[in-house]
Amino acid sequence: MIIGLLKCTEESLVGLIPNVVSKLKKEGHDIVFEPGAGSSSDYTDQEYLSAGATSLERREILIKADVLITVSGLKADDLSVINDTSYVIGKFNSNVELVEKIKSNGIKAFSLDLLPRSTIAQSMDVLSSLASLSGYKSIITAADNFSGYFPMMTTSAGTIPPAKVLVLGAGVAGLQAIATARRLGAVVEAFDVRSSVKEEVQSLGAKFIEVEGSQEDVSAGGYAVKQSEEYIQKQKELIHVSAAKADVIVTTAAIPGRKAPLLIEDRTVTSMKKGSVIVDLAAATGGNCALTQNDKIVEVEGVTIIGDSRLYNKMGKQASLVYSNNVFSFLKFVFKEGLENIPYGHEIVSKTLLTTTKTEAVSA
Amino acid sequence: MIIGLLKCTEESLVGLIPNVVSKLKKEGHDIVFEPGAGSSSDYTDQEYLSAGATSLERREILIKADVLITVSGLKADDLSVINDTSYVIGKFNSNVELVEKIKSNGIKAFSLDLLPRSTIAQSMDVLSSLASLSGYKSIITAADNFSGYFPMMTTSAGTIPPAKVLVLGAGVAGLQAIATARRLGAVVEAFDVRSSVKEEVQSLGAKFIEVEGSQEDVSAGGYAVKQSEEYIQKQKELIHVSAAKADVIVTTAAIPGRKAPLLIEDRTVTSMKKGSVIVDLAAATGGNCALTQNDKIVEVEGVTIIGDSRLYNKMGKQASLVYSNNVFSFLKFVFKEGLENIPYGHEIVSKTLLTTTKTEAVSA
Amino acid sequence: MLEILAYLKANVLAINLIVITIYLGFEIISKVPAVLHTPLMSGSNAISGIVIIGAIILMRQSESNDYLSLTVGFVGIVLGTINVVGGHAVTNRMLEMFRKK
Amino acid sequence: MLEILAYLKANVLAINLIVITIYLGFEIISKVPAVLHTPLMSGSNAISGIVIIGAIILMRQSESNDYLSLTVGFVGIVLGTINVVGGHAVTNRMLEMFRKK
Amino acid sequence: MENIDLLYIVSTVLLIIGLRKLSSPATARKGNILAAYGMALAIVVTILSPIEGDHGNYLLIIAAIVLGSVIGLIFSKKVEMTAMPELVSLFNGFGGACAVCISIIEVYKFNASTSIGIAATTYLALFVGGIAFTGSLVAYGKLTGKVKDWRGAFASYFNLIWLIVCVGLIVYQIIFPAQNEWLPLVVLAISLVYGLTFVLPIGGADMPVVISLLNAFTGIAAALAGMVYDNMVMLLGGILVGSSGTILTVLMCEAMNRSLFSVIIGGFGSTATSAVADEEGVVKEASLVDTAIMMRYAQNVMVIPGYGMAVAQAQKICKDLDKSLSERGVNVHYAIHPVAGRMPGHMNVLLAEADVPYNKLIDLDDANEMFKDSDVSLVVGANDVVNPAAMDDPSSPIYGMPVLEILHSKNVIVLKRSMNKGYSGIENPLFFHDKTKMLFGDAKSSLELLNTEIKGMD
Amino acid sequence: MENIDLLYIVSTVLLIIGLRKLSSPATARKGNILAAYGMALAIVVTILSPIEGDHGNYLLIIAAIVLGSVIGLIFSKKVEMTAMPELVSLFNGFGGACAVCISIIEVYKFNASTSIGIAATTYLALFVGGIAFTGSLVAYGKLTGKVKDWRGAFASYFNLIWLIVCVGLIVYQIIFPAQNEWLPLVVLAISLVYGLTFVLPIGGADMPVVISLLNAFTGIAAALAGMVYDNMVMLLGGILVGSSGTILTVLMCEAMNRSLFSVIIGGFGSTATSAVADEEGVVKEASLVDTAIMMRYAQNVMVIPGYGMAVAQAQKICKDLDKSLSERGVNVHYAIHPVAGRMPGHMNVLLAEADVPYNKLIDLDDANEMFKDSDVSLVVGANDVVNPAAMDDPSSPIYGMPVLEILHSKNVIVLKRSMNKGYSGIENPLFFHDKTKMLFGDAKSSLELLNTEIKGMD
Ligand SMILES: NC(=O)c1ccc[n+]([C@@H]2O[C@H](COP(=O)([O-])OP(=O)(O)OC[C@H]3O[C@@H](n4cnc5c(N)ncnc54)[C@H](OP(=O)(O)O)[C@@H]3O)[C@@H](O)[C@H]2O)c1
Ligand SMILES: NC(=O)c1ccc[n+]([C@@H]2O[C@H](COP(=O)([O-])OP(=O)(O)OC[C@H]3O[C@@H](n4cnc5c(N)ncnc54)[C@H](OP(=O)(O)O)[C@@H]3O)[C@@H](O)[C@H]2O)c1
Ligand SMILES: NC(=O)c1ccc[n+]([C@@H]2O[C@H](COP(=O)([O-])OP(=O)(O)OC[C@H]3O[C@@H](n4cnc5c(N)ncnc54)[C@H](O)[C@@H]3O)[C@@H](O)[C@H]2O)c1
Ligand SMILES: NC(=O)c1ccc[n+]([C@@H]2O[C@H](COP(=O)([O-])OP(=O)(O)OC[C@H]3O[C@@H](n4cnc5c(N)ncnc54)[C@H](O)[C@@H]3O)[C@@H](O)[C@H]2O)c1
Repeated sequence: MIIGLLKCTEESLVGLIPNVVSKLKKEGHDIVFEPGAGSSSDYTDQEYLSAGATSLERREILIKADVLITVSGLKADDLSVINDTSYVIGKFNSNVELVEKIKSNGIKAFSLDLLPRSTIAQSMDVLSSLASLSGYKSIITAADNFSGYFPMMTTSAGTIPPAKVLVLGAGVAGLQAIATARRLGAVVEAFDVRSSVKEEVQSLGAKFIEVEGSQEDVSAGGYAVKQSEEYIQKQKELIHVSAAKADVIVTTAAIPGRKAPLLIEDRTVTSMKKGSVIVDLAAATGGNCALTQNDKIVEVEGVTIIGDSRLYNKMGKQASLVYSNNVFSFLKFVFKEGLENIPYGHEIVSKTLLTTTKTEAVSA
Repeated sequence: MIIGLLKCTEESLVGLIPNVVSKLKKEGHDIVFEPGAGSSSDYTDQEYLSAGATSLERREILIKADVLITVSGLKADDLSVINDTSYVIGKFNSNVELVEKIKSNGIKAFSLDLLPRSTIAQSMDVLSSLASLSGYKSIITAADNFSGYFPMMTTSAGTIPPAKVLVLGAGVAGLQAIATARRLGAVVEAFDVRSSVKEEVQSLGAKFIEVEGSQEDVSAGGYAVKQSEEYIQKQKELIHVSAAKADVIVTTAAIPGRKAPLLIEDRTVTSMKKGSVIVDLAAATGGNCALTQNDKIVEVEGVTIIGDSRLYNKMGKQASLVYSNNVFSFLKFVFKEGLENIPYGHEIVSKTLLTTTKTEAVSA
Repeated sequence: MLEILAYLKANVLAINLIVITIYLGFEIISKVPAVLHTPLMSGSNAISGIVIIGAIILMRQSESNDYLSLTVGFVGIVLGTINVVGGHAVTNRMLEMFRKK
Repeated sequence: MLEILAYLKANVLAINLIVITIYLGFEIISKVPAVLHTPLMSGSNAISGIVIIGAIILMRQSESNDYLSLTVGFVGIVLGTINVVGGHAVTNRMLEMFRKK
Repeated sequence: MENIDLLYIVSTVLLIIGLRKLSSPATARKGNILAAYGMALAIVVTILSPIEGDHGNYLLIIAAIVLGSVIGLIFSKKVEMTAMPELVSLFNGFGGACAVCISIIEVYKFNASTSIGIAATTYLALFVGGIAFTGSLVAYGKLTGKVKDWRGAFASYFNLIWLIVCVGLIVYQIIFPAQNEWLPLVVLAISLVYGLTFVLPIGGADMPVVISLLNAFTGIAAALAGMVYDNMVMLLGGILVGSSGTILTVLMCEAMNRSLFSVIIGGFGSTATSAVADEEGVVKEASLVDTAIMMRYAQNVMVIPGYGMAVAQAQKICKDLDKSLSERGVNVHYAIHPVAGRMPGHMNVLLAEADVPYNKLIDLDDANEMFKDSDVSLVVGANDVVNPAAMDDPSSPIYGMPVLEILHSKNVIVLKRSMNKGYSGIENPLFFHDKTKMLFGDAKSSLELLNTEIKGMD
Repeated sequence: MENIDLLYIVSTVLLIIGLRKLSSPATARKGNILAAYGMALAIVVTILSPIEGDHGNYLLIIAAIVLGSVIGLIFSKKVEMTAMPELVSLFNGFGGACAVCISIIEVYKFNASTSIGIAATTYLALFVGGIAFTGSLVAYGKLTGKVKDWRGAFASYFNLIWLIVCVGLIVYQIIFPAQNEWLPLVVLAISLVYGLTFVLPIGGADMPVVISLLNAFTGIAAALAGMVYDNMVMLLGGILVGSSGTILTVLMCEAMNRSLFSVIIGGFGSTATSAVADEEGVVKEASLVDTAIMMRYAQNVMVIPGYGMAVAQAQKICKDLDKSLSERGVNVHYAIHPVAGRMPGHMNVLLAEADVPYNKLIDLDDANEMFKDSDVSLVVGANDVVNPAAMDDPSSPIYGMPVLEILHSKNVIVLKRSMNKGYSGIENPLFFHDKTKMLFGDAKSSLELLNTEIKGMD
């Protein structure tokens, strides 16, 4: 089949890196790519050509390809051009408008950020891969913006205590942040509503802040659910106390499909030391910190607040690598028996396929 | 005695932090400070006031204080105002012009960057303190600019090998860079002309690249000396090979009073992978990399080159803390018997005092 | 009672010997790693075949026409030898794995 | 030669006893940690004072007017007792430090 | 030739040193061989030395020895590695039988001049030998599965009665030393029955302890016979086996966390069964010691860390174990599954913390290549990532996911705390596989125990 | 009373068990006490048991025992901890002298009916006892510094000649057993001289080994005397001391890295002197064992890491040692000097790598407060940062620099490879201080050895 690689201008990622292109080529697929597809993530057209892909205009790709690969970049114009029979793979779910349009246009698009968080799906799980990068980067960025050392230092110019890092929300990104901060020698505390996370946090050598009385819902598939008022109050108080002592806070708390929970209030920020840093990875859905501004770095009373839900974009090359590997696994899974025999019944397909109704998808 | 704290606009450092001001206060000194002295490093005037200092105009401070504390900021106009009897403490040596003017004006200035690198002087050694910060920061900045992970990661989206870090010049900054990179999980190689450094490098778990036939001079007091042509050739070749494989290079090689040695040539940079990062801490004296531009970040064929000899300025608060502690130790040492009985004979004084001739200093 | 004491006193050397040997047996084994429990048991079982000495003496002392003694003695020797030879051989096999690679 | 063999054979029990006791002595000490070398030496020195038994027997067997024997025996007992009593006491002091805190 | 029996001393010393060396892994083989020399020497000396009332019978003796040797060798060569304990038990029974043979004959030689001491000793030898004989046979039967556990409600009473009756008879015989045709036979019969009733109620799992105890019995019988014949090497060899066998029995009980008392008197040791049955099959528990030996003498060991290693914080001790093994010439690697743990790179973080060099970390594909060469795969708190259902069970929710194919390795040891499921909540057939043994417990403490065991091995 | 000497068996067993327990730190005290009981029992039995040719003399005997006990107790209570080896040596000499006393008397009791065996045995007891006697006295003299090393060029020839002469005389006496008034005295004289010439050439540092060897001699003398009197407890106790003393001697040599041969025959063991003299004073070397004991039984231990720890990469093993000590109830902290190492925070990097918790790291000022409570300060490859010259020698280039004032702690142990200087290139008077002992060698291996030793202590 013909796989088309589209350039994505929204993020500095590319859907397939040259390396993966060669692998697909070896499996007998033809790959066409939009010139400059990899430029934002340091892959040249030349590399794509040597990997065996053919360069084509975007429009032509849209028409010719059986499967179109992108990241989150799909323009409204594109939709009308795309063939009925072709599939689109990307991550669209955070863009509500686009999803609506895709659905209304009847495009058979797979949105990888809708994958179930099951063991079998993990090799395609772009959320995990990218969250891991963001988590790592959140600490690196925080360290770069923080005006002190992370590790403890006993020097002739004074003993410098280790930085205190607080991680709120210990999902994939949060855990990676914990691990990275610990590597750098910081003292780390973490908090999450899901109590199973406690063990995971401790397994990384960090302290877990416990708030009693959280609500959990196994049916949420590992995701967090909304909490009771009383709980939220207790949690806020505890977080406030820990945050005021922290040098660096990384927040990653998210509830899929909802506004991010507000965990750090104004008063907490103002009680923090000057030179402290907050990295809010939940910025895109409103932020876990009241003062976060999405995709901006603001300074409030000496505290730097970085609002960025897509920090992985700062590591475009690496991010593209993991993303393409995920896409590759997804392709292998969905099209293992060709374009015609897609396992619609499987969770992986049914959850990611953006179509108005399921029956439609099956009949398609 | 009256200690005057000047605001320094050249660097985001302050000569005394409020904490140290209190300590001086307790020892019976009066401290006057220029408003906004600490603003660039996150210390407010309010904090100075509560520490017991008095706010004064710069001019008045220059006139009234027995000892003036600054970092590197001393303006030409200031010089004429400063009293014959007062002392100035700062770090001026990198500013040749200023040093000349200080000397010609007969100002009794101590430049702390001229301190001997002896054990006893270490608690005043601002070069060490700041180099340590720069070394740490060089890795943090490199990591922030690098498009990959530092640690090895075995993930479902592929196994990501650990980053390769090359440190050239393993003085204080270089060693700290090695330690920090190792903490983050990178594989580190290092190189220095001084062979004693080999043991130090290995003690931090990094590999030492050996080039045979280096010249050393014990009389240089631990500093490096200029090397033979043949040696430089061999060294260049070895570095070229290692550098081409490296993801991150931190260079710190310096020879006091000379241009920094050129260790990374154009061809080396172009042979590096895209997305790699070079941090050149020797930028101020010409840089160890041919393409470095001082105080700039440039990108050459996908390689980010950060030229910054004063990275510690990015950690103004912490840097001010260590600097002030160094100044405090220096004050205690030099003025332990008051303004009149300065131990001129001691290395620490004689090496740092900027005066035209030694005899003059002694007669002063 | 006195008789027994006298008997013991007469055999004081033997008693000393027995006591010390018992102690030696304890001492030798008291620090054996668990790995060796089975092979040691096996080896010590082979040593317990020393009872064959008795069977040999029995045979040597039997009249050539005392068929009962001869038969029983013969069986005793065979059984004892199996214990000794088989025991050492099987112990050796168990210990093969400790051979230096 | 034969005489010696016969002598040995007559004393086979004693020889066995001696051999086994020697072996036991080796065995007991062979795993001692270096920490204990000195106290052990001291304790074992105290035990070597067992020679005092001989001195006591000597005294008991001396005629009451055999002043030489009595004197030498007396000195022997005194010296032996010093060895025994002093030895155990000093060993005990050395071992004080191993007392549980 | 006159004084050849002085060589008994040499023989005794060889036995002692042999036994001593047997108790340390590094010297055990040598010890066994030394003991064998000692034994051979003793036999030769016995044949050659002058004795009272010698009638020769050398041909018969030699024939019996040859016959016995051949049978013994055949037995020992043919036996499966796994069937060795049975065989030892059988051999021990033969030793006991030998003691029975000689003492029954000696009893019938008693006459008026026989001292009480000798009489008592001979009867005791008969009695103890008899118990060792049938007891060992029962143990053999149990180990081979031919004899089932028998738990008569009155088992211990029976035993008590036999004991009393028998001691009574012996005392009677000694006090009234009139020749009694039937008495020795009765004693013999009782001792044989006693052997049966003694071992029958004891659970199969406790058999090794019982064999060790019966071995001590044989030793005692030999020592008693040695007294009867006034033979030093028999006496001392027998005592040695008797005392060391007793201690060994106690040690074995300790290693199994049981008391000797509960094994013997309780008689109901079978609660400590080592197999847990499940709908999917049977789970085999590994013994610490076996696992330690297996690893110590392996060429290649592959460690498969999973989330459990993180939970147990077992990374450092795992590195220590690695070090102990490496120092002993074992190659240790770590197979890192991409989704092991709970975040990407989780295992990397842990192992970096423990300073495991990067080149020991093998990723999925390479690891799957390497398993065929690994003697032991040690799963440390991993579950889903080693689930073979992903390969061979199309109905499994993880079917098709690449997993670590550790069943290609020769042995699999799994360290986890229970039979609980992993993150994905599915059953893992690996745990029920033939090659797999489970070592239950917190991974950290299991690894610590393994490490201690391995270090103690030389 | 008739059969009271059966109790000798109990006494023997007590001695054996006592000696056994003495060889493990946890039971050593109990062992000593058991052995003392055994000894007391033996003495009581000897006094009470019926013997041939009994003349009583109880008063004298008791008087002698009381006198000896009092003297022994006084000696042992008064002695300084450090002077104990001397005392042991002296005691051992007394034991030897006791053997001499009895055998010289017994020799003069020989008559025609005396068997060759007894005669030879008695002479041997005399000879061996004599050597033990004077040898021990010389060793005592050397340890107290009263006797200097004597290195006659022909020392070993002398010894050989004495040996031959003496053996010759004994053989002569045995073959021609005519009563010879002077012969026993000559043998005695030779043995006494032999004791002198045997020990005199051996270096003072080797004295502990020599004492142990002489102790074995006393044991052998006791055993020989035991044969003479046909006394079991003497025989067995003596043999026990003889054999265990010999092994102990070998072990002590091993621990000192010397061979027994080189100690005895070489005679010139004094090359292994433990004190290095220097213009500044004398450096004392610590023994591994003493250090281990000291740390094991300390309340607080302070570790002072320096650049040497980094060079040796000893941080992990240092953490292991910390763990071993902590498990045994010792508080371990790390005093971090601001300029330790070669870059700011060097020690932090190392200790973080070894996962030492932050709260164990004490900085300069706090550490200087804590030293007075620390029983042992363990300097691991630090030098300049613990140089007291900075405090008290105004001429020192580092005078006035704050340093770790470790001399406030009770003991200082320094781990380094040599007497080399540190970064600043100045001499360190700490190393010559009374409180300080040096443990030379790579810090990593020294720490490893210490750790093994400490772990082996229970
Ligand atoms: N890597 C990622 O990014 C990521 C993220 C989220 C989820 N996951 C999922 O997590 C799973 C990872 O697989 P895995 O094999 O590493 O782990 P797993 O399948 O979750 O199994 C872990 C096993 O460790 C055992 N364990 C827990 N604590 C232990 C302790 N203290 N000592 C000994 N054993 C202990 C548990 O058994 P007992 O309770 O019986 O001891 C459990 O069965 C996959 O299903 C993966 O999809 C991965
Ligand atoms: N912290 C900084 O920023 C910095 C930077 C530059 C210089 N310095 C200077 O470095 C010095 C630091 O003091 P320090 O006490 O840490 O170190 P030091 O004074 O340099 O002494 C280190 C000692 O460690 C011993 N050593 C080296 N390798 C060893 C090994 N493998 N095993 C055991 N011992 C070993 C050496 O003695 P042997 O050779 O006898 O073994 C040496 O005497 C100060 O003078 C300081 O001013 C510090
Ligand atoms: N099966 C797999 O292999 C796999 C792979 C990746 C992730 N997962 C699972 O998916 C789940 C979600 O991971 P994610 O990182 O995408 O989560 P996410 O980005 O949706 O949320 C991040 C974290 O924020 C937490 N959170 C939500 N509300 C909070 C509040 N009010 N206060 C504090 N914390 C709050 C959540 O519990 C979560 O841990 C996790 O359970 C993870 O283990 C599974
Ligand atoms: N006494 C003390 O306590 C103390 C404190 C701080 C530093 N020092 C010593 O001062 C010395 C200098 O330290 P610094 O960090 O200020 O040095 P620096 O900044 O002057 O130079 C940095 C490093 O670059 C190296 N270098 C020079 N030319 C090179 C070339 N051509 N190729 C490769 N490397 C080259 C130097 O050897 C040096 O290690 C070191 O010896 C250090 O140990 C001592």
